[in-house]
Amino acid sequence: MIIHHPLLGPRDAAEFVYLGDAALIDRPDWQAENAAEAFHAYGYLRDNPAGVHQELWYHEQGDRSWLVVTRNTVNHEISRVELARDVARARGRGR
Amino acid sequence: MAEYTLQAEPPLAGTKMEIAGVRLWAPADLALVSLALPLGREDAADRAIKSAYGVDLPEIGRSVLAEDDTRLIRLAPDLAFALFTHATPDAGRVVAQRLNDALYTTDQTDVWVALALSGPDARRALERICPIDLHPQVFGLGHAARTVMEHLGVLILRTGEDDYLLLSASSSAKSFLHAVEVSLHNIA
Amino acid sequence: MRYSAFKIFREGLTGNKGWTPAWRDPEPKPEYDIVIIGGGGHGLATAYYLAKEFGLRNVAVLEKGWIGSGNVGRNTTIIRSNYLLPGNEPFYEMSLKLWEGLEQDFNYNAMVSQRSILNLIHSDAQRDAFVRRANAMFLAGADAELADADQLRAELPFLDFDNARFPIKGGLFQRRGGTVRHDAVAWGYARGADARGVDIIQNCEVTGFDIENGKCRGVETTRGAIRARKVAVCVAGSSGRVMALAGMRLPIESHVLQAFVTEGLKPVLPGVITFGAGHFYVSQSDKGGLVFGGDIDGYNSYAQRGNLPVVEDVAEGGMAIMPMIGRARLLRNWGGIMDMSMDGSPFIDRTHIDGLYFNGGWCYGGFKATPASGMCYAHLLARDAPHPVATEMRLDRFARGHLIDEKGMGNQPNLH
Amino acid sequence: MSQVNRIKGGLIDRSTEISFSFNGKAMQGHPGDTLASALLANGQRLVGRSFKYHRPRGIFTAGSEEPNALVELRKGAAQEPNTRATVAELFDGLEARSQNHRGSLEFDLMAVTDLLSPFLSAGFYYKTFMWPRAFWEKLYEPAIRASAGLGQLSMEEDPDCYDKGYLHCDLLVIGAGPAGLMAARTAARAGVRVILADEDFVMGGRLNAETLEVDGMPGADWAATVVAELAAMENVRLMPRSTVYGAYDHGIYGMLERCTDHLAFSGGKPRQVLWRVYSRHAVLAAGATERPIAFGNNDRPGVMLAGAVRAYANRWGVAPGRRVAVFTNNDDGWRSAADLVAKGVEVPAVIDTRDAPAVCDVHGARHIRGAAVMDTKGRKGLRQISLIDGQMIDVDCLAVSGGWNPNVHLTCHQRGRPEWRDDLAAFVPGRDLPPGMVVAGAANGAMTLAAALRDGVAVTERLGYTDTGDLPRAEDEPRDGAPIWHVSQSRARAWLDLQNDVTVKDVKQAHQEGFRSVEHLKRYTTLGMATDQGKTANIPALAVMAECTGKTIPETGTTIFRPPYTPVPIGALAGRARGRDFRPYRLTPSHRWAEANGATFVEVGNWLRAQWFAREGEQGWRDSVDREVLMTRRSVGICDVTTLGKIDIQGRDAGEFLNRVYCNGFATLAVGRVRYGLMLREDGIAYDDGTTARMGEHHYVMTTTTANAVTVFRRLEFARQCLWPDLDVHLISTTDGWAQFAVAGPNARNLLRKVVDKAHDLSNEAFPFMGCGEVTVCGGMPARLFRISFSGELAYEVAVPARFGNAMMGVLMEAGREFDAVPYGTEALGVMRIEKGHAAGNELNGQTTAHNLGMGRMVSRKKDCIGNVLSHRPELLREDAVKLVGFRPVNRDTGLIAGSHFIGQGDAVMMDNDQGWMSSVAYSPSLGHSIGLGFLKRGDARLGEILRAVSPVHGREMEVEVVPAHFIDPEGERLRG
Repeated sequence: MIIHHPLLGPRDAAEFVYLGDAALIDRPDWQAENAAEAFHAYGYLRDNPAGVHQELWYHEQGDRSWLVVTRNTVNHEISRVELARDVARARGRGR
Repeated sequence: MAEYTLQAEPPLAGTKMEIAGVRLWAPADLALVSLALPLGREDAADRAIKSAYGVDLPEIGRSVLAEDDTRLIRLAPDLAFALFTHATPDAGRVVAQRLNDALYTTDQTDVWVALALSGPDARRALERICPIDLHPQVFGLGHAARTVMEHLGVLILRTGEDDYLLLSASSSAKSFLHAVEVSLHNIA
Repeated sequence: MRYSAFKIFREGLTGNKGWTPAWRDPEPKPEYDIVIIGGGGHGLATAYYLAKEFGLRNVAVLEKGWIGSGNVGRNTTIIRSNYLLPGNEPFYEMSLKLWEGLEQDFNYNAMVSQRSILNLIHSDAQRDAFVRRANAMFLAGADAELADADQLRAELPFLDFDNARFPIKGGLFQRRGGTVRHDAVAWGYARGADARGVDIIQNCEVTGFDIENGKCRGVETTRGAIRARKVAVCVAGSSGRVMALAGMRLPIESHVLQAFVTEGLKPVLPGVITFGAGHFYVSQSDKGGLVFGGDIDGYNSYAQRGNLPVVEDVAEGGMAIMPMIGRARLLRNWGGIMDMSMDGSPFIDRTHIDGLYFNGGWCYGGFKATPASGMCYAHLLARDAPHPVATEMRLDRFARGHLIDEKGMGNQPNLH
Repeated sequence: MSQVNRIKGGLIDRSTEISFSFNGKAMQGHPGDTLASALLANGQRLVGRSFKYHRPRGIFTAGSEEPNALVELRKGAAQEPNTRATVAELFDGLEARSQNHRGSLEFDLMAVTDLLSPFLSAGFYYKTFMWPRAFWEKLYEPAIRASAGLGQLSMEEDPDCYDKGYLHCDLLVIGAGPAGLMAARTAARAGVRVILADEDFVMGGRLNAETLEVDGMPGADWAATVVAELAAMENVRLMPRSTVYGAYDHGIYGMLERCTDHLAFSGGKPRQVLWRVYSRHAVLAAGATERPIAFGNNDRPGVMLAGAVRAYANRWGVAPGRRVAVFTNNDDGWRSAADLVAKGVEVPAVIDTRDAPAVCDVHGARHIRGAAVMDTKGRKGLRQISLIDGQMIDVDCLAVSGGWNPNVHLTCHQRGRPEWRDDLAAFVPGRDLPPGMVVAGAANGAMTLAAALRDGVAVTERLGYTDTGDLPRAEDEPRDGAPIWHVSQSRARAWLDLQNDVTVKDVKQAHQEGFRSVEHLKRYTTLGMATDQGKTANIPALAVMAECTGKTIPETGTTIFRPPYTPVPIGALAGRARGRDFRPYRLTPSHRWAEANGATFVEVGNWLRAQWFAREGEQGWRDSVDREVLMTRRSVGICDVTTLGKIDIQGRDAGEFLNRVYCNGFATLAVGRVRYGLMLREDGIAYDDGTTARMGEHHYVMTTTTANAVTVFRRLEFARQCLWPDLDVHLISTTDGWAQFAVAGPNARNLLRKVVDKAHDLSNEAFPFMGCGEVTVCGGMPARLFRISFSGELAYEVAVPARFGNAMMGVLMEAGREFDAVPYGTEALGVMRIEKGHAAGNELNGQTTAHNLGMGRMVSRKKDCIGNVLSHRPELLREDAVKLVGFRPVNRDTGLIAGSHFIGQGDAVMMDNDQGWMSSVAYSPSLGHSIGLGFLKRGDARLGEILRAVSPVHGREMEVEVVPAHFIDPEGERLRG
C-alpha cells in the first residue's frame, strides 16, 4: 500500500506501523463517573466496519508522525490522510 | 593533565572505496544536532535560526546550506537537523548557544553515521535498497527523506547531481555499510 | 453411504457410477430449533455434534457461499495443543483428542497426520517461556518434549545451525501435533451432519436478525425469513459485520492473514516447523507443496488478499531458517480474514440478546480448534451452559479483567 | 546431427552450437533456444511423468503455461526442480533431468498406478485409508507422499544470491507483444517514465512466433525496431526476462527479473532480482493462452497446442513432429497448419469441429469437416489418432486448438472478477480492475494483430499519454471459432488437467457427489492446483461442469486468480535477508574491546551483547559468570549497558507528560535527580520500566528496557501527538549516541574518581543515590553520570559520546586495575538482578500487573496516567492473584528450573492445582545456591512456605521455599553507601 503523507507525499506503507481505529484518540476522562465502562469500550470494543475506516498509522521509518488514514477495508482504497495531531485537536484534545 | 584520554573511534572511520564507478566514503567529523521548535514559540525559533544561520528553515523534506556550510534539514513541522563539520564532542552545546536556547537541541552526532555516494550509477545502486523515488525530477537537489533500507532507518539527502549522503544509526553501522556496498557490487 | 476400501473397489469395477452426493441440497424450512450462521468448519462441526452428541437434528446451517469457503478452506492446516494459559490449553487439548478419532467418527479421511510440530528456541528467555508452556501442557494432560540443538541437528539437518543470525538453541516439540487436509474437515462434518438430518443450505446469506424485546426469533436471509429458537453465529472473519446486524460491537478486528504454498516437491519436511525469531512456519502437504505462513498483514481488512511486505517478511524467515528452500517456488498466495480478538483468544458465549449465541474471535488459530469449537458450541446451545473446557471464553472477560493473553500483547489485535 | 527435427528459419543463432544434456544424454542446440525447443529439435518427445498416474508426458506448450514439461535443472546445491522446459533458456553446459519417476523416465515403476486408476478416481483418498487408525501415518501417508510431489530439492543451501529493488514509473507495460509495444511506444513518445517488462528473453511476444507482417516487414523484425527505438530513450526501461507476477494495492507490482538463469555461472551476481514497481498506471498486455480440447488419451507426448506447434516452427526452427495433424474448433488452428506446410512439414489433415469451408489453403492436407479426434495411440509418444467417424490417421504430433483465453490473471489480483464474452467464448477482464490498470490486446479480447496494435495505442491514450505517430499497418487475421470443450464420444479417459491427472470423468463424478461449486470442484479433484495453476485446464473443466449442471459457464463461475502469475522462488522473495544478513546487527560501543577481551556474544533483539568474558583456565561459562558476579560485589565490575533505550525529552510540559505516561508520580522530581518509573499499557498491564533523570528545568532523559526501546518511543509519540497535542514536549532517541557503562561494586566511586574530572564532587553527600548530572571525564570529555543500580551495589552509570565508548571501556578497566575491576556481561547482570529481586523481561512479559509484581501501590489513584483506570478491573486485583516472590531450593544443592510450576505438597500434578510459575532462576555465587523469582498465588503472604516446583517436561520436581525477592542486601544499604 501507499500512504500519501500530507507533508511528505507518497510513502510505502511498510515505513509505517499500524495501530488501529482512530477512535483511540478519544481517550475517556479518567474521573468520569462511568470511567470504568468508558475505558472498557475505548480499549476493547471496535466498530470494525467493512468499508470506510479511520485508522491510526505511525510513520516510524519516517518523520515519526501519527496519521489518521481514511481507508476502505474492503478494497484498501485510501481517501484521506491527515496528521493525527490536527485530528486530535479538532476533536477537542489539548493539554 | 588528566590521567586518561579518550580516542574517538567512529564506527565507519576510514571507509573509502570505489565500486561500479561510484565513490563511497564515510565523511569525517560530521556533527548533527536536532532542533525542536517549542510549541507556541515557533516564531521565536524561526527568528533564532535566521539570525544564527542567515537562512530560513526549509520546507519539510528539504534542506538548505547556510552561509557557514551548515546544512539545515527540515524533517517534520517541529523538527529539524543541523548538519555541519565539527570535530569536538560539543556540537550540541555549540548549536544551543548559537540559537540562544530558542529551540530544544539534542546532540545527535553519535546517534548516526554517514556514508556519501558519488557517481553516475549511485542512483542505480540505491534503487536496490531505497524505496523512495530518487529520480531527479522527483528527488531534487537538497531533498531529504527518512526511510528504511534493508531494515535500517536511513536519512537520505541529495547533495549534488549524482551525490547522496546517507545517515543511519551508528550501532548498526556495519550492516548499513554492508547494505550499500552489496548494492554497488550487485550493479557492477 | 458408508465409505470404505471395499466401496471404492466396487465402484471402481462399475465405472464409479454409484457415488451419491456427499450432502443434500435442501430448500430452507420456515423454522428450525437451531439455525447456525456460517457453513465453515466450526459451524458444520457444531451442527454435527448437535445432532450426534446432543440429539438435536432440527438444525440448519446457513452459508452465504459454498461450504468451507471461509478459513477452513484457506489455512495452513496445522493442529496442535501447545498453549500456555488455563483458559486455552484444556480446550485445545480436547480438540487434539477429537482430531485423533475424527476420521473414524465421521467416516471421512481428513488425513489427520500427527507428524509433530516444533517451535524453535533462539534465546534463554525464550527457552524459559517454552519450558513454562511445556509444563502447562503436561498439567493439562498434553504431550511436550524439549530438544536441544544437537538433537535437532540430527533430526532436521537442513536447518541453518551454522550461519544463522539467530542461532537455534533448541526446540519444543509436540509430537501429537501435525496437519489435516483442511477442506476434508468441512466436507466430513457436512456429510456427517447431513446424514443425521441437518439441513445444509448454501448460497443463503443472512441479511438481518429478527430481534424483538431483547429476544432473537430468527433471521432474514436472501432466501427468505427463517425462524429459530436459537440462532448461533459462527462466522469468524466476518463476525464484526454479522453481529453489527444485531447491533453489537465486538472486541474484535478483522485482519488479513496470508498463506503460501510452493510447487510440489518430493518429501523434505517431516513435520511442522515454527521459527519464532522470524515470522515463519511451514509444513509439507501430502501432495508435496510446502505450506507456510507468518504474521498477519497488520491492518484492518476484509479484502481476502494481502500485500508484498508480509510476503517478503515470511520468505525472509524461511530462508533464514532453512536456506535449502531458496529454489523452491511459491506457487500460490492467498489471504483469509481473521477475527483478531483483543487478547488473541476466542469467544464461545451467549450474548445479551436472548436466543442469540456467538462463536468467534479465533484469530489465526481457528482451524485446529474446529472439533472442540463445534463440541463446545453445541454444548452451549444444547444445554445453555458452557462446556467445562470453554468456561473462560466469554465476551465479558475484558470488562472483568480476565484476560487470556498468550502472547502478552494486550488490547492490540494485530499483535496477537 | 542430433537435431533431427531442426527446420529452416527461426530466431536462433545457427552459427553457434551449444551442448546440453537431458537425463545424461548429450544434445545440441543454438543460442535463442529454450530447453523445450532444443529437446524437440533433438527428437526428445517424452520429457516427464504426470503427478498421479505417472503417465508419459511431452512438451505441450511453448510458454509459461506449460503443465507437462517440468524438469530439474543444474546439479548439486544448484538443483532447481519443477522448471518449465518451455521457458528455460538454453545455455552451454545445461544439465536437465526429468522428474517424478521411479526407475528411468522410460520405465517408471510408478506407472502401475495408472492401471489402478478406476480405484483412484476423484477424491478416493477421502473415502479410505482410515483403518486401522495407526496405519495412516505409518503406511498410507508415507506411500502417498513418496509418490506425490514432483521435483526434488537438493537439501543444501541455495548457493545463489538474490537481490531486490524498487522502481518507479508513470506507466508499467506488462508484456511486450504487439499491444504492449504500442502502449510503451505511445507513452514513451509522450515523454513519461515507462517500464516495459516481458517474461520472455526476446521482446515481441507472439510476433516472434508468427509469420504475420507489420508495416510490411516480418512481425519479429518490426518488434525489434520498436524495441530499438525504446531502448534509445532515456525515459524508458526495458526489462526482458522479467515477469510481473502480482498486482498489489495502490499501483505496486511485484516483478521478478531473472538475471543469470540463462548463464552457466552467475559470477557472484544475483541470480534474480525481485522488483517492487510503483507505477501510476499499468497496461496489462499479457496476451492470451491457447486452450486444449479434451478427448480420449489426449495426454500423450506429441499432443500439443496448435499455437505452440507453430511457435516452435516459426521462432525456433523446429518441427515438433514429422507428420502433424491439426485439430481445431477455430480459424487460428489453421494458421498452424499453413505455417507448418510452408516450412516443409507434412500436415496430413486439418480436423475442424465446424462444418465449414477451409479457412485457408493448406497444401497436402485433408480438410475433415465437422469432425473430432476421439482417441490416440502410442505409449510413450503419439503414433495414431482416431476420429469419431472411425477413421485413423498416423501422426506423431497433433496440434490442438480449442480457442484462446485472454490472460486476465493480474486483473483479478485484487479480487476483480472477469466477465464472459460469448463471441470469444472466453473470460475477458471485468470492470473491477486494480486501480490504475488498463488492459490491452489479446488480454483484453482484441484477438487479432491489427486490433491488438490499435488497442495498445487506444488504452494508453485513454490514460492521457498521446503520440501523434501513425498506427502500424497490419491485418486482422481470421479468428472465428465455435467452442467445443471435450469430445463427448470419447470413451477413453480425456484429460483436462494434464499435470494433476484430472479427467472429464473426474469432473462429472465431482458433480455427481455434490462438489458443484467451482471451488469445491477444484479442491475435490485438485484441478488447477498444479504448478501451472490450471492455465490451460480451468476453463475447459468449468465448461464440463457447466454441462453437468445445465448452467452457462459464467453462471457456473470462474476461479479466482491469485498471485503469483508464475511461481517465484522463495530465495528471490527473501532477497538478501538470509543467513547472517537476515537482520542487521547492532553493536555496542565497546564491542571491539569486548572481542579482544574474550567476550562471548549473545543476540538480544538485533543487538550483540557480551554475555560473559572468559578467562584462561575457566572450565565453562558458569565459572566466568560466577567470577564476574563475585568480583563485582566484592570490588567493582563494569558492564556496557548502551543497549537500554534512551529518549531525550524536552519541553515546558515534559514533567507533566512524564507524570501521565508513568504510573507513579514524576511531578516532583527535582533537577539532578533520577526516579524509577513503571509504565503501564492502557489496558493496565505492566509494560516497561526504567529510570528517568531530570537533567535540567525542561530536560529529562528516559531509559527504557532494551527490548522495548522502539515501542516505548512509539507510544510516547502517540501520547504526545494524539492524546495531549498541546503539551510542549519533544522526543528524540539518543540510544546510539551515548556509550553507557554501569560501574558497580563497593569500589565504584573510587574507580570513577580516577576518571571523572576532579571538579565534580562524587561524595555520597554531593552525589547521592538516585542523583544525576552532566560531568566531564578524562580531561574535559562531556559525560553524563547517573547514580543508579541494577545490581544492588553502590553503582553508577556513566555515559560518553558513543564514538569514545570503546576507549572509555579501556579507560575504565585501566583505572580499575588497582581494584581488580572486571568487565561483566549479560549473564552476570542477570544473576545480580535476580539476587536483587528486580523484575526483567521474564517478569514484565506483558501478562503481569503492577499488583502481580508487588508494585501495586505505585499506581497512583490521584492522577491520570496511561493504564490507570483499566488496571483497577476487579479480576486484575484479585486477592488470590499471583505475586512476585523469591524461591530457594530446600536442598541447596538442587538447581532450580525456570518455567517450572508450583504445586502444593501432596497435590496431584495437574492444572487445577497449579499455583504459579518460576519465571527466572540463577545460581547465586554470592549465596552459594540456586535462587529463583516466580509468581505464586498470594505469594507475598506465604513467605516461608515449602512448595514443589515441578517440571514434568524435564521429568523433575524439587521442593522450594518461598522467600522475599531480595536475596542480597534487602535494606539497600550497599547502593546508598
